[in-house]
Amino acid sequence: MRRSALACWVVLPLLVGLWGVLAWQLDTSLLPSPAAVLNTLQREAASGELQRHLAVTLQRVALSFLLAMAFGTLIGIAMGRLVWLDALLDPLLVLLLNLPALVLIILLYVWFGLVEAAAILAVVINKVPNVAVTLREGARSLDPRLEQMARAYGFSPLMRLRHVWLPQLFPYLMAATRGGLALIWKIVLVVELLGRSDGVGFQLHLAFQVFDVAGLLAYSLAFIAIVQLIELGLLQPLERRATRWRRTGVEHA
Amino acid sequence: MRRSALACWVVLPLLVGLWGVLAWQLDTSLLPSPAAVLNTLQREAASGELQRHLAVTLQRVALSFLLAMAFGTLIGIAMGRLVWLDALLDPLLVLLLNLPALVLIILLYVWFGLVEAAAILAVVINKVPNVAVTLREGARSLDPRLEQMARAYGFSPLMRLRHVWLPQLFPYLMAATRGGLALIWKIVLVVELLGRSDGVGFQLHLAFQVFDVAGLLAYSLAFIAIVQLIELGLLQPLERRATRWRRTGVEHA
Amino acid sequence: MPEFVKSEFVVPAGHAILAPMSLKVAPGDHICLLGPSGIGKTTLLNRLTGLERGQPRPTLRIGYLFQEHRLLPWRTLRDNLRLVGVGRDQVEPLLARVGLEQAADRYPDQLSLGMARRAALARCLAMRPDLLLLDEPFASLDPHRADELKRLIRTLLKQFPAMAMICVTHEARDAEALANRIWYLAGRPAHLRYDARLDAETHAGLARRLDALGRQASGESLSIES
Amino acid sequence: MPEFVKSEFVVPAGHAILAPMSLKVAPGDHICLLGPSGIGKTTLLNRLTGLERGQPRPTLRIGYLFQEHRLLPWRTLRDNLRLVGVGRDQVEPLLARVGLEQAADRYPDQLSLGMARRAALARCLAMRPDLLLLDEPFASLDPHRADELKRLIRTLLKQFPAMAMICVTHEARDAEALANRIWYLAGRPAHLRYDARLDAETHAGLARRLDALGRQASGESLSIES
Amino acid sequence: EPPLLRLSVLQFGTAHWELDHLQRHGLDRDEGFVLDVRLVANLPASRIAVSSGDVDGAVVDLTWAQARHVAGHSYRYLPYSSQMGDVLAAPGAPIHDIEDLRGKRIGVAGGPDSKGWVLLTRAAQARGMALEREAQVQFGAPPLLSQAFRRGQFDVLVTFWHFAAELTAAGEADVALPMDSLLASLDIPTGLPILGYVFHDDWADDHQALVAGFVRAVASTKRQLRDDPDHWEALRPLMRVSDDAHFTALRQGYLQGIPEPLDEARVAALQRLLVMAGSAAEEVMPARLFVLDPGGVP
Ligand SMILES: Nc1ncnc2c1ncn2[C@@H]1O[C@H](COP(=O)(O)OP(=O)(O)OP(=O)(O)O)[C@@H](O)[C@H]1O
Ligand SMILES: Nc1ncnc2c1ncn2[C@@H]1O[C@H](COP(=O)(O)OP(=O)(O)OP(=O)(O)O)[C@@H](O)[C@H]1O
Ligand SMILES: [Mg+2]
Ligand SMILES: [Mg+2]
Repeated sequence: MRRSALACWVVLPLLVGLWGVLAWQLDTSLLPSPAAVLNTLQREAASGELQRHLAVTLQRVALSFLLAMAFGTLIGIAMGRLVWLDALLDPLLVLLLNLPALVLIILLYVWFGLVEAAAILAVVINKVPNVAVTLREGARSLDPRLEQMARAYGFSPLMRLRHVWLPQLFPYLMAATRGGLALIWKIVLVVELLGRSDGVGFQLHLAFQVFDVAGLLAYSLAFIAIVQLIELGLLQPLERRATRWRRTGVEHA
Repeated sequence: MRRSALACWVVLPLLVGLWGVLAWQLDTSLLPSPAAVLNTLQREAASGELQRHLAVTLQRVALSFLLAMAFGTLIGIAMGRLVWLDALLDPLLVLLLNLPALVLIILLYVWFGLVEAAAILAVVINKVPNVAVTLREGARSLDPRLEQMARAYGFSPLMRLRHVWLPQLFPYLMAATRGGLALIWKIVLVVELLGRSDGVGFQLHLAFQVFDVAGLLAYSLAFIAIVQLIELGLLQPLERRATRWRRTGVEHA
Repeated sequence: MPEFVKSEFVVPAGHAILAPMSLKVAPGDHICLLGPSGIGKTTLLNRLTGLERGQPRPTLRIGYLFQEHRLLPWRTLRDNLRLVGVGRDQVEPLLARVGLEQAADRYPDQLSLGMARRAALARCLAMRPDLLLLDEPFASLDPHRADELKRLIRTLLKQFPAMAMICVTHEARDAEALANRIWYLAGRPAHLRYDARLDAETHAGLARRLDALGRQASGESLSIES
Repeated sequence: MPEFVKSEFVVPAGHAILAPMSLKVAPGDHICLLGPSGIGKTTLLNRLTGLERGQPRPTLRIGYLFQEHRLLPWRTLRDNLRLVGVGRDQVEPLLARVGLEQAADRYPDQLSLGMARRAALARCLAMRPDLLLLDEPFASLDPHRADELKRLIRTLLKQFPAMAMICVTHEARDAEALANRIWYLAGRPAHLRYDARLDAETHAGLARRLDALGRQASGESLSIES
Repeated sequence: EPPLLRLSVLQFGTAHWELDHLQRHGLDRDEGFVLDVRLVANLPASRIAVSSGDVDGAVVDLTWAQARHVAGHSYRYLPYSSQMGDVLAAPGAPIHDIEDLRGKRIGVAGGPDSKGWVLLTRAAQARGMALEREAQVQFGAPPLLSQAFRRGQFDVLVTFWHFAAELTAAGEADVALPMDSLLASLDIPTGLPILGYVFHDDWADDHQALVAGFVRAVASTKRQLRDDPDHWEALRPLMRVSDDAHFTALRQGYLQGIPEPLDEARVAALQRLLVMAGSAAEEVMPARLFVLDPGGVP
């Protein structure tokens, strides 16, 4: 609790304060003051635009995130455990990992048309290799001692996954989740920019067209605020719970 | 050796073959054949354009990568080890992690001008939180038993970093490296798109404007080939060396 | 009850550490396995459990107390036991038998090493195995606690006469207390230098016999090929 | 030579496991620390080494053999030893003294547990410490190997008379072989129930004395507050 | 040493053709300055370049200049082109009137504030239609939209003129609603320069001679390109054309887009256009920001 409280009530206000002072000093439309951004936010919220676009983007992010995490985790674990599969898929992974989002999005839009499915697919394909690369490292460093234990005691695959692997993969999952949410949201923005008529990416593009920095910041911060909520309300409690065993161990060390 | 050999001589040719068949079947300018892409590559290489743009982009990628990895690792480890620092910086991390690359790039370009430093800075700021988030997880899961050992035996900070922490952080570093190279390259593309007159990103966008899919693929693949070389020539050997201890342990299990 | 009436375990030629051998274990065999440090005792138990690379899982129910406790550090003792099939209300009585009545909700890292090893012992006893493998069950325990556990194991062996046990130890005392058969592993590659049933007569001379075996083994230069 | 002439170690009130106490250790003290499993012996050693949360590093040179070996698994034995300052040509002779002459280039995971513990012992002896802390140095070793190591430690203690040692063990035999002072830890919170120098006379009755202490301690209900 | 004028334009943009010709024929030196062209890959890059002061001027659209003016950064606006883009439909498609757009799938290049689209919706509004609701509108990047249009995913495409030129030249689309008729229906004169070179207002004040020189140089360039088709052969490599039809279409499109000279009446019309596009009347760029009478591209 203390940690998130500190973050919420001390650091964030400080940041905003700093920004305010900076904006006030510089006094340029290229760095609008917090008040100006808040104003834009309120205006957009009052018109319902903010909610509409945010909701659309969040839906895309959520769907792509779930798909990408699921596939990426599966592929990553499989590649980390099976040497032949790793050899087989590694070049493909490097390929997909480094295929520019732009190129992929364009190709998919061109092949499948400017449809929602193409957009989601583009994001998922972009993110899966990232998750896979992280989880592969996790799967490679699973403790062989505990593997032996699970084997000797005849753990079922599900039990092994849940009780032996998951806790060891947890930090990798968290890294993939945090990085993943961010990456997906960035790709969704590009996807929306190139071929969707709604969503935050579309709005950012519009704001960008006229160099409306307040608009850019308002929409970005709205999304960031939501991620911050997820972080404080979901990820950090989850992390605290999942790593309790670790802290109790040190407590006394 | 077997693993990379398999990847080089079996999987990659297979992939190209598949692509060839697909392109031949579809017969559309939207999926050019491998030969067409190779052709474009040769033409661009002959004119020296490919090398020039690739070299520029690679320089940017390399510089940003080194900076981002260095800062990200430092910040990540510090945040993973020091609870108060984590509480202090976490909101900032979430903010930077989720600030759209586009917005950041625009702001930096507009504030600092279209200089190379702004471009690099934009990439680094975009990537640092990603590395930090991954390394933070690594630093959090360092084995407290070995910490005690290092403490009891009076290891200097440098020894501790090199011999105790680094091997434990290695998988996280690899994940950050692989994901990082890819991410940085993608951001560099955007950076080049918005404010540079050279580099692969610039070329990709030109190809996009005239819908030259062969050009898009040629430039993307040229970069991917380089990453694949780094993967096979640098990362995988490094990984093999660094995890030898792990494999010897299981060999006999 | 167990499918292995005279189960036979084979170590093939070409094994890195063990000499080729074929071991017959019958139900009711209570074997103490002794041998110099680093000779291959743990390797042999792993082999019997089917843990070596490329081995199939044996069809026996095996309860294996590893030399390290190998409890899941992220699960409390209760959850660690529940995972191997201990019933909800069996957890506490079971822990009580190894002197951990109040530690059910602790994580392994919150225990002393001796306590964690006792918890691991409880876990492998809870399996009701056909074959019980114990790798130094009494290391890190004070003599009183060790005696208590020896009694516990003896009771269990009596209760399930078809159960077989192989217990690695370095102490003649442990062998005297638990075994009806002795294996002594020595040489490189390691082979069974001594395999004998204990009866009243051999029992008496056991300590001396083991001492002699140990003397002989430690006399040989233990060359380790690297 | 050591800066601690009669070093005093204090356990403050409010410690979770140990009772408040103040321990004086003089150069040349060879202490064997005994006590029931889970009582707090390791906790006490950690406290003396300054490993508990918020403790400063003591100024003494300490060689600590942990109860688990705690070698760096990603470094060969050679590198593990070099890291604590063993000279290039000292590595092999040192390993030879614990019977690991040919294991210098192995990783800890390629060793048996007993071998790894011996390597860890070599590491802590190599430190030339002012205070040598050994947490069950002879667990997982066959009696001959254990005797050999006891001789090695005795030689070392003789060679460096200013060195102090605290050695956790469960065996009266070890105490007889190594100690000139005995600590017995018992109770909850744990306190020194017995702290006595050994002379020829007490030496004789040691085994019985310890047995009595053990009996008494195991009679007390070892309540673990959770 | 003549002063340097740094301009940022798209590599494949039409302004590049113009400036290339200008440089090739030394029209800059004739007017006493040296032109330095910074090529970028897309429009936003140009805007960033001029905002950050990396270049002195760039080609942008009027609405952007207006938005910056409102934000407190005024730019001097020199007409460049009046091309507003086109409203395309498949050849032979029965779309000849705004009414025909009802229920159609419309692809719009850029976004809701690209000029062609703004005009189209205003014209529809005048007819009592709310196009953005009565048709299925999809915004997107122009190349992607062209592609989708080719594959029949749109009935109507509102796109930038050089993308339109490519489609019409290849016979893949016809102009369905001419921009002129839309403008007429809104009572706005044709040939208004909705694209222009912009320079920071302050900078332009400090460099009046330079700007004037550039204005003259551009005017002669436009004249030469209009009057002598042979000049175009030299530009052909820059144009990335697939065939002669495409080449011709692009040349014609460019020539069509040469704006008529700007006078006070036309400035007023431009200001009206801005109001129509959503600017508040009192915030519209004042007349002094427009560079009048380019001096002879009649
Ligand atoms: N991290 C921890 N958190 C809470 N309690 C702990 C922790 N570590 C140890 N304990 C408790 O402290 C007590 C003493 O532990 P310690 O490891 O010192 O015992 P020990 O005397 O060394 O036992 P053993 O002979 O089994 O090694 C035990 O009851 C244990 O449960
Ligand atoms: N992963 C491995 N790779 C190579 N050699 C190994 C590996 N594990 C064990 N060994 C070797 O096998 C031999 C036997 O090891 P094992 O653990 O079976 O000994 P042990 O008899 O159980 O010894 P201890 O009494 O010390 O536990 C040792 O010499 C060891 O060096
Ligand atoms: Mg063993
Ligand atoms: Mg202990």
